[in-house]
Amino acid sequence: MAATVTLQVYFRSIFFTNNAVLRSFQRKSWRHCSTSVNIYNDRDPAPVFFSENVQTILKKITGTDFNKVFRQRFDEKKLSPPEYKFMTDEELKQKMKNAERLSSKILQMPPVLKERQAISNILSRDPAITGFENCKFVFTDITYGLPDRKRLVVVRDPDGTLRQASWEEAERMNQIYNPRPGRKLKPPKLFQEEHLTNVLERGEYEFVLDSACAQFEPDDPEYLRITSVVYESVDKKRCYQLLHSTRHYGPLCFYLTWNKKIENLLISLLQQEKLEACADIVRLYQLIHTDCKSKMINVDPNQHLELLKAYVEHDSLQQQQLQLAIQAYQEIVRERQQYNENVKTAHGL
Amino acid sequence: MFRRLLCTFNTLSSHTATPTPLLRIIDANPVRCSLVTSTRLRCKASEEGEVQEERDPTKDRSRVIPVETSMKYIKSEAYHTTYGSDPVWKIYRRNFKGAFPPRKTRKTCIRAKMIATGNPCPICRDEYLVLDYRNVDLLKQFISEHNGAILSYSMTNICQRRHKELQVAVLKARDYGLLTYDVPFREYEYSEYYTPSKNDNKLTT
Amino acid sequence: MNIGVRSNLVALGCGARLWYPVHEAMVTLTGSQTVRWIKPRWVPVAKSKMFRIPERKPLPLEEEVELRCLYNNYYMAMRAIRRHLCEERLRVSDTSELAIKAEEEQAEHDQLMEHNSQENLRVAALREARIKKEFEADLARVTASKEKLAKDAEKAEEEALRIINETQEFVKTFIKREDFEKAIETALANPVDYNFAIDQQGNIFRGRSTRPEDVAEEDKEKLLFAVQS
Amino acid sequence: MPFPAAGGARVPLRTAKCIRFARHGCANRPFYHIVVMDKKSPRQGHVIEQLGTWDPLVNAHGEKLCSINLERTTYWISKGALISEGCSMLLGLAGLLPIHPRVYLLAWRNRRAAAAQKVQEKEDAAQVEN
Repeated sequence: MAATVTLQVYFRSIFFTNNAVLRSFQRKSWRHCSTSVNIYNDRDPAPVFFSENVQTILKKITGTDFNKVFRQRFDEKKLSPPEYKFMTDEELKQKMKNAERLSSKILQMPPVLKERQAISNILSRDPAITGFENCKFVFTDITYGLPDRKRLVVVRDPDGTLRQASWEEAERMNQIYNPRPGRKLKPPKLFQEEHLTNVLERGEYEFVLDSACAQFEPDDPEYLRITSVVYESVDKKRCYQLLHSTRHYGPLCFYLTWNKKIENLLISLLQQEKLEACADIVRLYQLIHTDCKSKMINVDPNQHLELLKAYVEHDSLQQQQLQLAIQAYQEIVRERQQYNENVKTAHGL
Repeated sequence: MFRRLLCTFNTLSSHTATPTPLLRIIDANPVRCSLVTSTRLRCKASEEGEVQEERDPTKDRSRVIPVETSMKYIKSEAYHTTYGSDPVWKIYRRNFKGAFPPRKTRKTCIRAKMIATGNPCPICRDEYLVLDYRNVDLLKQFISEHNGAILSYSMTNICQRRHKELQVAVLKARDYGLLTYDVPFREYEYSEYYTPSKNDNKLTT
Repeated sequence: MNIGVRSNLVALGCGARLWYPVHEAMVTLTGSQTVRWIKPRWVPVAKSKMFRIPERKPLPLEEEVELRCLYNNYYMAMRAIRRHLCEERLRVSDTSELAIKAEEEQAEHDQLMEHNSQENLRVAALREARIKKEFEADLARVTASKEKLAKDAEKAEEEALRIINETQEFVKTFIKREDFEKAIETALANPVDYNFAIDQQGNIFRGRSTRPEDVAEEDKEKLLFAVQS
Repeated sequence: MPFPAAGGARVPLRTAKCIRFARHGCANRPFYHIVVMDKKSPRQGHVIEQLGTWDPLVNAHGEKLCSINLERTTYWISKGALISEGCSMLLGLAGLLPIHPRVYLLAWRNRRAAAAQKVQEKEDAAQVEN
């Protein structure tokens, strides 16, 4: 055991030297762009996001690190003493299956949708009742068993027109008559500009995304703005690891691939030597942008590096960095193999 | 009946705009209060002047300490020497009669801008500890690190008024995002947001 | 403030207190605070107000006509709506998913009942078989016990007979009262000597005074275990 | 059968039932429950079922909030429950029923009063000038 540890340390030292070289090169081309906010308004992402193979890729990329998924939650719930049990193999297998199922429930990805259209559906006009009341009447249908989005909310304006309530009003009424935990009537100040920036500086990405999920509907323009700001700052700071094996990693990758910004993501994955994940992201890229050139060249899917190279030549926008990263990666692999051979020869095998 | 007479006399006198009422009802017993003579009142008014200076500075809490100084204080050396790395409420011994402490702590330690008790609660005793949503380091000491809940006053022994202030401050801090916690998990029902129509699947395979 | 309103003078210090409780008025020396008169519920209607009917405010004519027309339309619409909703409810009630669910439950209920009855039959058959078996077992047991009893009785009888015979023989040896003396004399005549001795070889020498040499070789009694070993 | 917000009162078959307001809230702060109950029972009597709520006071967004359980309301209307005037005005505004004539009347009167008010102001302004 000790031997392997020392080996790892040794590798890491080589590893860092290249890394440092690479990173210094990047800093020069650091774009000080303000976090540009682009919401999915050109093409509807929902069918793409919910399609079968995109979902499988995203789930595979998210990865299930049980320590992170089942970590201690700070939700003021009473703690229960840990339970230690002797288990047979079947029981253990059963428990692992349950944990698997529970983690897939916890890692359920928030849906990625287009911005919602405003509702302008007039039900009836009665100009004769203008003057009866100088305020609006909001009627909510509280029939049991209706999901929040399908609940009928109707507004009678002072000028007598009866119209269907807008999304904001409907959400407010739902919160009044059917409050959902974690949601507030007024959106928390966290989402205002200055507070959002200093929370993001502290790196509380998952907290911001979770509270955005709890507070807003997934197709709320406010929600889309906040999530894109968070994804941009994650991309800028390259700390994808924070969101890894949380429910937001899938939408993050989807957002980056949708807006063709996966260079940094690919580089950081390459540095962590997660070739499989890089290949998945490139495949995701090809699924989303069906018109991309690298799709034409038929590269056999399980050769990850070739797939990556194909992507780099054809579609990538910042090719030098990616090529550099690939070379660094290949160097490291070659050195490691070379090192192994030396060790083997040293041991006289 | 007699009591009413006195009570009206009191309100009448207040009309004539003397700063302190000439006659004050001291106790409910009608007989004794009639003995209150004006001489006693006169000396009371004169005393008012000196009492002002005698206020004990350590117990005086009339000054309003801004939050910034409190935050600076918490990072300062003085704070570190007094409390070390322990939370503020650690070294405090609550005194109560009998073996079991009363369920609730006292209502407040500060009455009329003065510390009104010999053993003020951990926050009231230190003038520069201000409970405010920006003062995150202080708030963090009152939050359990196991499940993020606010520690109850039975553990931190702070008075009820301070506990209420603490709760308000923590909620505001969470609202502003200064204190992070785990938001309740939101389960999505995908069918509500997207109904996969047949032709969509063909598009993306 | 019109004088008509009967003000509830709560003057200071005057003895006339009202016999019914009224709102506690804020009392100031300078004047009396008048309180609006509220007739308590339990006070009966005043005589002057007994037969008072509030007269209706006359509506302007065209407004009245308009209103009557509106109300007619409204009531007609309401009747139509009620009938429509009633039909809707009836129509829906037998096709609504409630009804379907009720039917399903009913069907399931019948199926369960039917299954239940079959189960009962099967169990009944099993029970019959079991009872028959038990009955036969009982019969066998009873006959066996009867035989055993009979055997026991015979045995007891034989036993009794045997005992009787024995006692009869034994009785014969009894000494009757009349030949009592004779018996005594015979007893005196030939005394029985129960003493005996044994020697290492296991020979028994009866009689208190017999000596081993007196007894001839052949009629020596031997002890049981001596014979065996 | 979705669980109705049953009030628990016995549902007598033959008596007339009424959909009306039951005043909750406190003094100077009315808050009404739209409720089905026996017509003769007192206003705060034992409720057969609650169909919704109505808050007469305007909130910060300049709205009066009202919630109605449409399914149960239509059920009770079809069962022949009477509707009080206030409720029918409210349901009229909600669009479930036609607009109640009293709404038209009040609107009309308010408009006339407003017009008279305007004329009055114009005259005062004129007087003030000369």
